[in-house]
Parts: sequence; C-alpha cells; structure tokens
Amino acid sequence: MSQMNMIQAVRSALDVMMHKDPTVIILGQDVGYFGGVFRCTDGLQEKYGEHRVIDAPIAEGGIIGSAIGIGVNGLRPVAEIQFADYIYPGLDQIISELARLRYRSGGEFFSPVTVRAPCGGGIRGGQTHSQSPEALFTHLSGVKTVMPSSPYDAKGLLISAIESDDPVIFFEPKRIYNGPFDGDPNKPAVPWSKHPGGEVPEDYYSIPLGKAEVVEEGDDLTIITYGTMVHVAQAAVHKAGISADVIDVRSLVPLDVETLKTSVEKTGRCLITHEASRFGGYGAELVATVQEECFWHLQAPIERVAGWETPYPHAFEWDYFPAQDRIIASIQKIMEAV
Amino acid sequence: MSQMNMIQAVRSALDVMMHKDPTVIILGQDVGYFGGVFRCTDGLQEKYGEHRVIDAPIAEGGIIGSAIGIGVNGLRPVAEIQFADYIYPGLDQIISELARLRYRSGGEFFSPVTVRAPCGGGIRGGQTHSQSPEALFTHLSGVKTVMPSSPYDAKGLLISAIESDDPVIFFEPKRIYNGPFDGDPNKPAVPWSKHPGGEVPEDYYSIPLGKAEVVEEGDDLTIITYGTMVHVAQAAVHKAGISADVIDVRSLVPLDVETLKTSVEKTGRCLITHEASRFGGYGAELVATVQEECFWHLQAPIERVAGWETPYPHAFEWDYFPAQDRIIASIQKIMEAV
Amino acid sequence: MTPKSRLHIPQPSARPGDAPDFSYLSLSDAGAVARPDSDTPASQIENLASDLVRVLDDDGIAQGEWVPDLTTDQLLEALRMMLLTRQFDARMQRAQRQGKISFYMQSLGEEAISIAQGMALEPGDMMFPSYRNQGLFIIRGTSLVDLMCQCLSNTRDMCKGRQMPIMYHNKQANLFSVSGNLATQYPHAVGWAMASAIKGEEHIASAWVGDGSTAEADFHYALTFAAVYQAPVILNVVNNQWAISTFQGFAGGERRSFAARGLGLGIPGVRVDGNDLLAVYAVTQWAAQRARQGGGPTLIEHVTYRGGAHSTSDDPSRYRPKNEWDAFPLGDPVMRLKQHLVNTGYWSDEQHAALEEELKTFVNEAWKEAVTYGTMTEGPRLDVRVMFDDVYAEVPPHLERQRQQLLALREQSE
Amino acid sequence: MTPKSRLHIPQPSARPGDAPDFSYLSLSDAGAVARPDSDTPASQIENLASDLVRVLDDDGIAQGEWVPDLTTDQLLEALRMMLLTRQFDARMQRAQRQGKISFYMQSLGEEAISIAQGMALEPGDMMFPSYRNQGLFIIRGTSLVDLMCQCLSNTRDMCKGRQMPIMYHNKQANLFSVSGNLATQYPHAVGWAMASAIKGEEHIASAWVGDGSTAEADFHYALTFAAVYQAPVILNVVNNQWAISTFQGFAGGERRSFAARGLGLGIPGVRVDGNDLLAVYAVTQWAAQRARQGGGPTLIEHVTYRGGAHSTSDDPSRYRPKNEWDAFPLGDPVMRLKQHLVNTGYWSDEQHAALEEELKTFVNEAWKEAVTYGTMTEGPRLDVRVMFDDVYAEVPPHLERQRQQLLALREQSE
Ligand SMILES: Cc1ncc(C[n+]2csc(CCOP(=O)(O)OP(=O)(O)O)c2C)c(N)n1
Ligand SMILES: Cc1ncc(C[n+]2csc(CCOP(=O)(O)OP(=O)(O)O)c2C)c(N)n1
Ligand SMILES: [Mg+2]
Ligand SMILES: [Mg+2]
Repeated sequence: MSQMNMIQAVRSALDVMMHKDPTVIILGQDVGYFGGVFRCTDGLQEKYGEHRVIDAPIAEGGIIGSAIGIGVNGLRPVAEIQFADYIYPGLDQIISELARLRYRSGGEFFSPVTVRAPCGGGIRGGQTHSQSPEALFTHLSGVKTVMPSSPYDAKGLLISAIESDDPVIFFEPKRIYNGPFDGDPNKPAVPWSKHPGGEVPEDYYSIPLGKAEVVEEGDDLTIITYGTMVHVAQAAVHKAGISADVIDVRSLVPLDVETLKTSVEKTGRCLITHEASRFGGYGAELVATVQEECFWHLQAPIERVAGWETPYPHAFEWDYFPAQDRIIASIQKIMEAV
Repeated sequence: MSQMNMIQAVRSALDVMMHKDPTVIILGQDVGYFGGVFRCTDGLQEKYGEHRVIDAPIAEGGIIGSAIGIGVNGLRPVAEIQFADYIYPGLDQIISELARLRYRSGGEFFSPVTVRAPCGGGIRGGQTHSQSPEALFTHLSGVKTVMPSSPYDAKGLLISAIESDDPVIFFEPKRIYNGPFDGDPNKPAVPWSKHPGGEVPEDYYSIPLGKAEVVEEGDDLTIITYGTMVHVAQAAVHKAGISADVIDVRSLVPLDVETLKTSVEKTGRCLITHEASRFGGYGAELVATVQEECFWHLQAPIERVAGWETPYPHAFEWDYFPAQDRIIASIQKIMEAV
Repeated sequence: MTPKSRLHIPQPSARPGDAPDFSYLSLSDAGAVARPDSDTPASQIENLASDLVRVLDDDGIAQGEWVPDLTTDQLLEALRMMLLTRQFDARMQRAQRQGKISFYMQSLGEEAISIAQGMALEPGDMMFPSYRNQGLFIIRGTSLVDLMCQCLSNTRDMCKGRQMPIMYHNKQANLFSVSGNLATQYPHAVGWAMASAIKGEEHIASAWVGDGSTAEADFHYALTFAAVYQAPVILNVVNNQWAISTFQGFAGGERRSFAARGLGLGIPGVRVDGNDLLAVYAVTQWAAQRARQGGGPTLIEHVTYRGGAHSTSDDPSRYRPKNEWDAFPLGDPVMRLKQHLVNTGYWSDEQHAALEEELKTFVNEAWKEAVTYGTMTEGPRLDVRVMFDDVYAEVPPHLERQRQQLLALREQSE
Repeated sequence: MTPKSRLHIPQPSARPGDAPDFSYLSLSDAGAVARPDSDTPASQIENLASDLVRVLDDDGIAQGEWVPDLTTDQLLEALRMMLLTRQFDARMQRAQRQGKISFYMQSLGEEAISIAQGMALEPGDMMFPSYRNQGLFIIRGTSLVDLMCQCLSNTRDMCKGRQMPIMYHNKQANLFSVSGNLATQYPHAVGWAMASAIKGEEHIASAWVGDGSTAEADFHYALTFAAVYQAPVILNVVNNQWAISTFQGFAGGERRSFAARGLGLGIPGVRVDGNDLLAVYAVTQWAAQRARQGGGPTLIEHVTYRGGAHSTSDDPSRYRPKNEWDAFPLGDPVMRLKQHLVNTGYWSDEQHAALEEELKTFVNEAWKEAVTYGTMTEGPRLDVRVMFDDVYAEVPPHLERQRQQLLALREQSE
C-alpha cells in the first residue's frame, strides 16, 4: 500500500500493465519523453522504451485510427487524448470503427483500445478545457465508458479497461487528480493522502467494469453520480444533514442497474448529479432507468443537478459548476415532497 | 397547394429560400450537377448556378468547416451530409466551433449554417446507412436539432432552419421520403399523396422551431415521438384501439416542454419511442423531462420503445426496428398499470 | 450580391451527350519510366509521382525496366482471377437486379489492381481493402460461396447478417473488414504496420481508397503517421476518375496527381497504369520491398476507370457520357493482359472464350450453392438471436435481457 | 515480442544538457532566392517550398529581389509594434505569475510574423489567427486594454467571461475569434475566402496554425477545399520548431518542409525566414496579390523559434536545451529589424532603449486601466446573468428559466 494521487495511480496502472503484458503500448501527444502534460506517463518511456511509449502527432483521429490498427495487429494500445475537449476529431474512428468493428465482422476482428482523457471543470479551463462529454459515448453500442472518483478506483478500473477486449473510453476527472474536491474552491486543497481512496496497492489488482459502488449509505435518499461529483455530493449530504446512499456509478456503460435499483427501492427518493450540461446528459439515462425500474417506489420526482445548458464559461466556473448549494436545494425539494 | 413527397418538399424549401434570399447557398457531395443522391437538390444548380449549389469534396469536416467560414462572411449555407451515418467526421467542427462560436465571441460572431442529413433505417442500409444519431446533437448547447415527419413540416421547418441565425441540424427520415410508413414493410408502399401531410403550399411559409405538434388527440395515453416513428406510433394506437395523444416533437432542441406537459397531465400515461438505440438516446431526455414535469400525474412508469442497443443490422432490420408490435406491447403494459 | 465571381468550380471534360475527352490525363509511353532501386531516397524519385509507370504497350508487348518477373503460368492465373472477379461481379449485379440481394458494387475495369497486388504481396501482409477490392478476396482464396453468402446476409454470412453486401472480411487470409465509411481503413493500415515494426516483424500492410476518398481526414492522418514513424505500409489510391457523380477534380486532382499527395511529407509517390497488370505488380513489389527494407511508406496511384455505375443505386448516364469507358486511353485490363498473352503465343481467343464459359459455370454453381443458405426472400434465415452477439466480447446482461424480450415478442406473435 | 524494431521515432537534435544543434535547418542566403511573378504557375516555383526567402542578411542589410517597398517610417512603426507585442507579452506573463490571470501564452520570438503580415494585408482582408498571433490584434489597432480585459475575464471582456485568456477576437478589425481547438480556423478561412469569391469581392482570407497543428484533419480539409475551389486565401504555418514537448519532426517535418505540404494539390508553398520582417512582408504581399488576381491559395511556412515556454503551464527545460533560442540561426526578429534600422542610420541603441521604456510605460498604463474593470480576485465582476446569453441568437425559455434558477439561488445565499 502506498499513498497515491490519481495521477500516480493512473501511472501505476499503466506501469503494472506494461510490465505484466508486453503487448501494452501507449500512444499520445507529449506522453513520451515529456511524460504527459498531466504527468500520467512520467518515467514510462525511460522504463519501457520509445517503441512502447510513443509521442504522437497532434491528430486525435490519427491517434485513435492508428491505435485501432495497432490493436488489430495484436498489441494492446492505450491512447491518451490530452483533454476530453479534444476527443472530437477522433469521434468518427470511435463511433464508426472502434465501437462496431467486432459486430460488423461477425466477431472476427476487434481492437482492444483504451482511450484515456482528462475531463471536467474546476481548473479555470474555460469552454475548451472543462468539458464532460461522456454522454456522447454512453449512447454508443460497442464501447464501454468509465469514470473513476478516487486513485484506488482509477488504478483498478484502468487495469480492467486495458485488460478488456472491448474498447473502453476512460475519463479522468482532472479536478480531482491531486485531491478530492467538495465543490468549494475557496477551501484549502485537500490531498489524497487524507482520503481512504488515496490508499493504493502498488501491485496488480483490478476492479471489474460494470459495478457501481455505494460510497456512503443512508436511508432517506439515493444520490447517483460519478467522478468529481461523488465528493461534492457527499459533502452536500453531510451539510444537509440527511441520511443518503451515495452511489458512484464508475462504469457508465455497462451500467450496474441492480445497485441503483436496490438503493432507490429502499429510499424511494433519488437525485442525480453530474457536471455535464443537463439536457440529454448521462443523467437523463439515469433518470429514465430509475423511473423504469423503480417507479412504484418513488415518493418524489427524480431531480437532476447538472451543468447549465451553456458552454462551460471561464469567468463563471463556480456559477456553472453544480456545487453543494444546488444539490442541497434539490435535496430539500425531494425530501419535502409527499 | 401541391402534392409533394418529402424530397420535393425539401427541394421546394431550398428553392423558395434561394429565390428569396440571394445569400443562401448549398454545399455537399453530389448536390450540384447531379442533384443529390436522394435528388433533394435536383435542378437547383441549373436554376441558381454553380456558385450557389456547389459540389463538395468527400470530406464532411471540410464541408461543415468551410460552411462555417462561408456563414461568417455573410452567406447562409445549407450543407448536405449524404447520410447521417457520415456526419461524424464533421462532429468536431459542429461541437467545438459551430455550436459555440457565438457564445465564445461574446455574441459578435456567428454562422447560420443548416446541416441537412437523411437519417434512419428501413431501407436495407445496414449499420452504415440507417443510423439516427440525433442524441449526439441534442446534448449540445448552441445548436438546434430538428426532424420532420411529413412533407408539409419538412418544408416549413427547413425554411425556419435556413432563416435561423442559429445553427440547425436538420435530420430527414429517409424511410418516409416517398411516403408515410407505418412500420410494416410487407404492406404496399403508401405515397404522400394519400396523406394530408403531403399537401404542401408551393410558396413560402414557415413553421417555428421549438413547437411540437399533437398529430392525434386522445385521452388515455401520451405517445411522444418524431420522424418515421410518428406514423408507426399512430398505426399502433389505432391497432391497439386506444385513445391517445400522439405528439410529434419535431424540434428536438429547443424542446416544447409545455405541449408534452399539457398532454401527460391530461392522460397520466406516457410512452416514448424512437428508432435510435435506447440507452442514452433522446428518449432518455424525454423521460427525464416528463417525469420531472409531470411526476404527480403519472399513473404508470413511462415506457421507452427504441432500437436495441446494437448497431443497426442489415439482415435483422425489421427485428431491430421498433415496430407496432413492440409499441403495442408497451401500450398494454402502461395501460394495465394501476 | 454581384454576379461576379472567381470561385473555381472544377469541370469534367465531358458531360452526357459530349464526346469523351481524356486529354487531361498525362500518359507516359510503356517502358519509358526508369525503375530506381527500391531504396532510392524519396527526394530523388519525385518524377514517379507525375510520370506513369507502364509495362504493356498498345500492342500488348511488355517494355522497359519495370517488366516484372512473372511466369506465363502466373500470368495465366492472373487472367483467370481477373475474369473470375468480373464474372462474379456480373452475377452479383444480376442478383441485385433480381431482388435477391439489396445492393451491389462492381469493380468492372479495375480488376488488374486487386489481382496484381494480391499476387505481389506476401500472405502474411495485411490488407485493408475498400469496397471495390473484391479481387483481393478472390485472389487470396476466399470462396465465392462465402462472398455470396455475405451479400445474401444469409445463414452462412461471415458478417452474421450485420452488413450490407460487399462488406467482406477474411481473417485467415489477412483481409480486414471492409467499412461503409470511406477512408477509415487508412489509419488502421498504418497502425497495423506500426505494430509490425514495433514487434520487429517482416509483414507490411496495404490499404486502398478511391480518388474521392482522399479528401477525408483519415487520408491525411494516415499519411502523416506513416511519414512520422516510417511505417511499412503501401497506401493505394485507386483513381477511377469518378467518386459518385463528381470527377476526380473535386478531390483536388486537377493540378497534380494523387501520387504526389505525400511528397510534402517525404512519402514517395508512384503513378501507375492501373489497367496494366504487369505494371501494377511491378510497382507493388517495388514498394513492398522498400517497406520491408525499412524504407517506409509508398503512395501508389492507380490510374484506371470505373467501368460501371458507382453502385446498383447509381445511374451514371445522368452525369457522364455513356461511352466514356470505351474512350479511356488505358483500355480494359482484362483485354490488355489477354492481348499480351495472345501475342506471346500462350493464349488464344478460343481459350479465352472457353475460360469465360468455364468461370461463368463455376460462378453459377457457387451461386446455386450460396442460395441454399438462404436469400432475402426465401430459404433458411439467420437466427435473430445473433443480433445481440459481438457488440461486446461477452454479451452483457442488458443485451441478454433485450434478446429475451425480442424472443418473447416473437413467440407471442406466433 | 522480439526487441527488434524498425519503428522510426523522430529525435530532436538536442535534449536538455545537449548543445543546441540547428544543422537540420536548411537555410538560403539572404537575397539568394529569386522572386517569381505572383502569377507564375505553381509547378514552376516548387523551389520556393524548399529554399528560404530571406531579405535581411547577417549584417542587417536588405538583399535581393524580395526587398519590399517599405518606407523607413513603416519600418519604424513595425519595430514599434513588435516591441509593443513583446512588452505586452511580458506584462501579461507577469500578471499570470502574480495570479491576476489564469493562463497566458507569449509570442516571444515570433513577433515579426504577425506584424509583417498585419501590415501586408488590407483592412478588408479577414484574419483567422491562432493563439500565438497577438501581434495581429495589436497591429490592427485593438486597444491593449481590450486585450487585457479579455485575459482578465472582467467586466469589459469582449468574450463576456467565456473564454480563457488570449482567445481574443475583433469583429470591426476583421479578426476572427481565436479557438482553443487547434487548426479549426483553417477551413473557416477557406470558407470565408470561398464566400468572398462567390460574392465577387476583392477581400482575401488568411489563417495561421503552428507546425504541430498541421497534423490535424482541418489542415487537410482546408488545403483540399482551397485547392479545389482556388480560394483566395493565405494559409500560414508558423514553424517555431516545437509543439508542446514534441519538435516539428512529430508533425512530419523531418523530410520535407511544411511549405511543401500543398504541392501535391498544386498549392504553391513559400518557405520564409519568419524572423525577418521584410521577408515575411514581401512574401505575404506576393501571396495576397496572387490570391487577389484569382491565383488561388498559397501556403507560407514561417521558419521561426518559440522563444518562451509553450504556455504558462509549460516548463520547456524538461525537454529542450535552455539556451536553444540563443543558438537559433535566424536570431531574434526584433534585434534583426533593429540592426537593419541602425545600419541604415535611422535608429540607434539609445532610441531603442527609449522606445522600450516608452512602451513599457504605455503597457503598464493600459494594465492599470484594465484592472479597474476587475481581476480574478478583486474589483468589479461580470454580471453572472450574461452566462446564459449568446448560446443562441435569442435566449430560449429553458435558458431563461435556468438563469432565474441561478439568480434565486444566489439571492437565497445572500
Ligand atoms: C464518410 C463517407 N462519406 C460519404 C460516403 C458516401 N459515398 C460512398 S462511395 C462515395 C464515393 C467514393 O468515391 P471514390 O473514393 O472515388 O471511390 P470509388 O467509388 O470511385 O471506388 C461516397 C461519397 C461514405 N460512404 N462515407
Ligand atoms: C485539437 C487539439 N488537440 C490538442 C490540443 C492541446 N494543445 C494545445 S497547443 C498544442 C501544441 C501546438 O503546437 P503548434 O501547432 O506547433 O503551435 P505552437 O504552440 O508551437 O504555436 C497542443 C497539443 C488542442 N488545443 N487542440
Ligand atoms: Mg473513384
Ligand atoms: Mg509550434
């Protein structure tokens, strides 16, 4: 066991897998000699060589497209997209090729690409370094989509992603790279060493994809969330002084419906929160799933707390961010309903 | 008034607008001399010249990207993407540029691009000529998304789209280009001349974006849908012998929440159906919106009937398609709930 | 708005009703272009991107330094394979017209490219075909029945009913799955070649796109990555003069050849007579050798002509002269190889006619067998259960649930 | 896996600790490259994509056919504008270090490009800058206070608080909105130029990207569309040798120049000494004239060096020698123009020092004014209501509802 922040945990996952499986290679902008703009691959090129940790041209579509070919030829590529905001030039290769290759070839071809991308706001990144585009991926058949909320989960889930023969889009909420964040930017930063999620085994371990985690248990309400918002939601629950299940979805696709169902059937009330803007966000699917599965148990409308339906603005970062106050307001609304 | 099929109605909208506004130009693959693979621009190049109806290279990102620049320079481009399945190489320009240009420039720059794309299945197109990717667009802030279900609506909505200073993604359900389709491929094709929606004025008229239409009124149930499924849903309602509001959303963004609300408050039961696969589809947002707005009126869980969560398969087109039998099964489930 | 405009709109040399005009095509004489060593630096062989490598002259005589080392038996086999491809196409075209399959795309007039390249590459080399490379499948031994069953989406369909006709693959034969999306296979080929280089293997990759498809992003990505990493890959552009209704000028072909597209990245380009099986074979061998030696990528432009409609959904008489193919100065690849073999005394019109008959019968036999596995309208049908397989490596619970839902519905309605 | 590999990994000439080495740069002597007429066909001037157009020699003397028609006053103004850009950068860099702005990107060492091109183009020509073209904003008269207020996201921010620092625009001055996404502006410029040609107007467009960004799809789209429609556009690649940590070899610059990237489409390329204001001016004028005459696009590669870090988030000492800029053979653009003016007798060290002081004061005054409109930490703040404006032309009901929701929440918490 070590103390790791999320960057170190990601790096450790990559290191463990590169060591364990010589077919694992890394491809991305600035990932090689430099070790990545967020340092997630620091030291790996020195350790595994230039042919396994490969600096790439600034061409996201080329990175994903060539990674697919690399994967078809028996290697196991982990592609880094420098910011989730820059994944869009690679969307066609993800949607049209990566996601559907196995299906269209009758199961004969596949490419086990993992795409890592830092996502989310709260680092003064403005509209081009703050996005949470997970909903564009969760609608696709054929890729899995994952977002961890702690170093421990990041490592275990990333290892599963790399080992998976299915393509995985792995979003890393960059606001919590260095520590959990409760949504209040005015409070001093908390390091991961102060959080149990920062305890990370140095060796191999994996967390299966498709399993949510109940990070906090309670009776009155179910909060379903993922990424940075797990911590914000927990803080809001404590501040509101209510007893709630806080569920970290972790694996957005495939979704662990059972865990959600068990909880909402118990509490009868449900709040869903994410950073991405609300309309057509992943939260919409969560609402739809919960209302389909648990309708007869619901004692109040399911509420969504999410980014506003605007781009993520630089100056209004903390007005845009779905912070504790908005969650608490919705909690109150839900709890008042009779 | 004329009888028009949807292709003719689209062409008429383009013709009317090109005549009325000399800044309107058309750009797309095979749209010029040839008149488009679906013939939607037939005759327009001859009428308006090669500099206003422009054949484009096979580069969807280049078509959208250059259309943005054309729009910034005071023209009003209508870009055709040959199949919605091929819009993905243009996604980065839509998401990162077209949708956010006005916002990021403090309102000073904008580009009034309309992107037309035939979508949907039922024409034996397999997984690359059958897709309904609307959910990837409805999550974006800054673009509007429209899908008509009749020639009359197609013309009126397309004219509004072209006139709009906002970018509009305009999906045309190609299965109903030539006639309404009730979901049964074994029945003889019905032409638009047999349907009131095929009555189309030859001159200018417009249908405002952001307004849904109640295409059929009833008391027991609300069906919310759009595109081809409007006709399938209506047929299912008749076959099931129930009394239902069938709402054609038409404008997916902005969404006419009021019309949905009024109906569901009246009926207390709601079914949502679309061709796109279910998970994370536009229907998820419809469920979420309806349950938020009408929770206390709901007498049964909102049901979704949609494409399965697989790519659209060539041989199983009619197993994949959310046909009448699936809708009727869900209607029964909803109506039985007490 | 003023009517004044300087926007250049590319114009094809002839429209329906006009006399065909191929004067825009710059041609070299057979044998006229020198063959550099395959390790010559790119900067010294830029002429190859403008000249046209040709071996067979107008009389069918092989000329010059590019004459490949092919035995008569190999040439006869090549002719057979080209003819087989053509017969296959004709049969499938007919099947579509008869409503037995939903769609089809012929490679009429372009058969030499696939057959020559299939012969020139090693079995371990990986191919990333476009939809007009059925010849690659045939030359690599895919059974016609398998190809037909794919087009039929029937119980023996390799794609399990998921793809439109012609989207074949053949894993065993190292033929990648054909995509409906243009040019997407180009970066795959480069990535595959990169992996081969990483692993230190000798295998190279090869990919094909049409002239029109070069405008797509993936063309650029592939060239960039191939140049940066000097990937052992052959990137082919099949310039058949037309996309759907737009001629190659709309892909930027008016001023320079497609072979020249990589020069700015230091990728050598070779422009070859795509209707000359010997020339295509020679150029491919040269590029393959270059790649295997560590010389990196080569871009080959095959100058040819799309003899048929774009697809069964297309009607080319709307946008080009009906007789344009007849006027194409590089002729018909089958006739050219036939002429060569007849000239050299190893072949005759009678043998040719007999071979055509033999292959027609062979294809018809295959078709008869293929339809026993089902057609769109009759015979056995694929089990609908497979619709939910292969979305993921293992069927996840939600797809299993959907499968059961569908099955329950089907039972109910029976 | 065998350790054997032929995957080529581009290697920069020097890493931290190594002596800088620019021997890879091929240079021409000042005045050595002939100036063709601006209507010369692309095929006859391919040398311009490999040679390096230079005017100022090592002694600061203007040489050869490319010497532009610039008065001393214009040159002095250019020097002033370059210096102003540099002072502005220095001040904003400091502001970031002081925590007054969140981020900054300098154009240190690349000032000649924006200033020269800003002077060479007409006011009606539309510019599509990258994030390292602040000089264009300055030369086109954007007030420093406006630029600073953008970086401050304050009450006078032209972007209304929506963008990170340096994402300026200036509608009146025909400067397009800078994007955080690399290369996306390239097809916009081509489209804008197409529209100009459709309307029959004389205005041309110009766009800038970095060497690294040429790998993006939009670079390819833009070149293709520009070539097909012969759009009146100047496409600039600012090759400052580095992307973030990767040198220009990772964008395919190891074998051919970036200027050569369009040759395969028939787009002329000109490689110019980007640190030589006179050469950049002359080449831009040439390309602009060509475009206005209906000669279509030109690709200009500016050979320069990124004198500073990539951005305030970057630490270049991790990946390149600290003193690399000092060894750059094309020097510092400011010093080179200064030397030229001193040599010609119109300028002196004293005047230069005085100008620097004057501009420093000018910039400081601007900064003092700018902060009165608010900073990240103090002073007036933008009204949060504007967050919901400009998503659409008109605020739709759902955004109005969200605005009210937020305002209610804010009131509640007060
Ligand atoms: C991304 C994408 N855009 C558009 C299409 C529609 N389409 C199919 S084939 C074709 C023309 C391709 O022309 P070319 O590349 O020259 O190949 P050819 O058919 O001549 O072999 C087009 C536009 C597509 N399949 N994929
Ligand atoms: C689409 C996209 N991918 C990645 C990035 C991250 N990024 C910002 S600047 C940069 C390097 C650009 O290098 P170059 O084009 O040479 O321009 P320079 O900074 O040298 O002026 C990268 C990778 C981005 N902004 N956009
Ligand atoms: Mg073609
Ligand atoms: Mg650079």
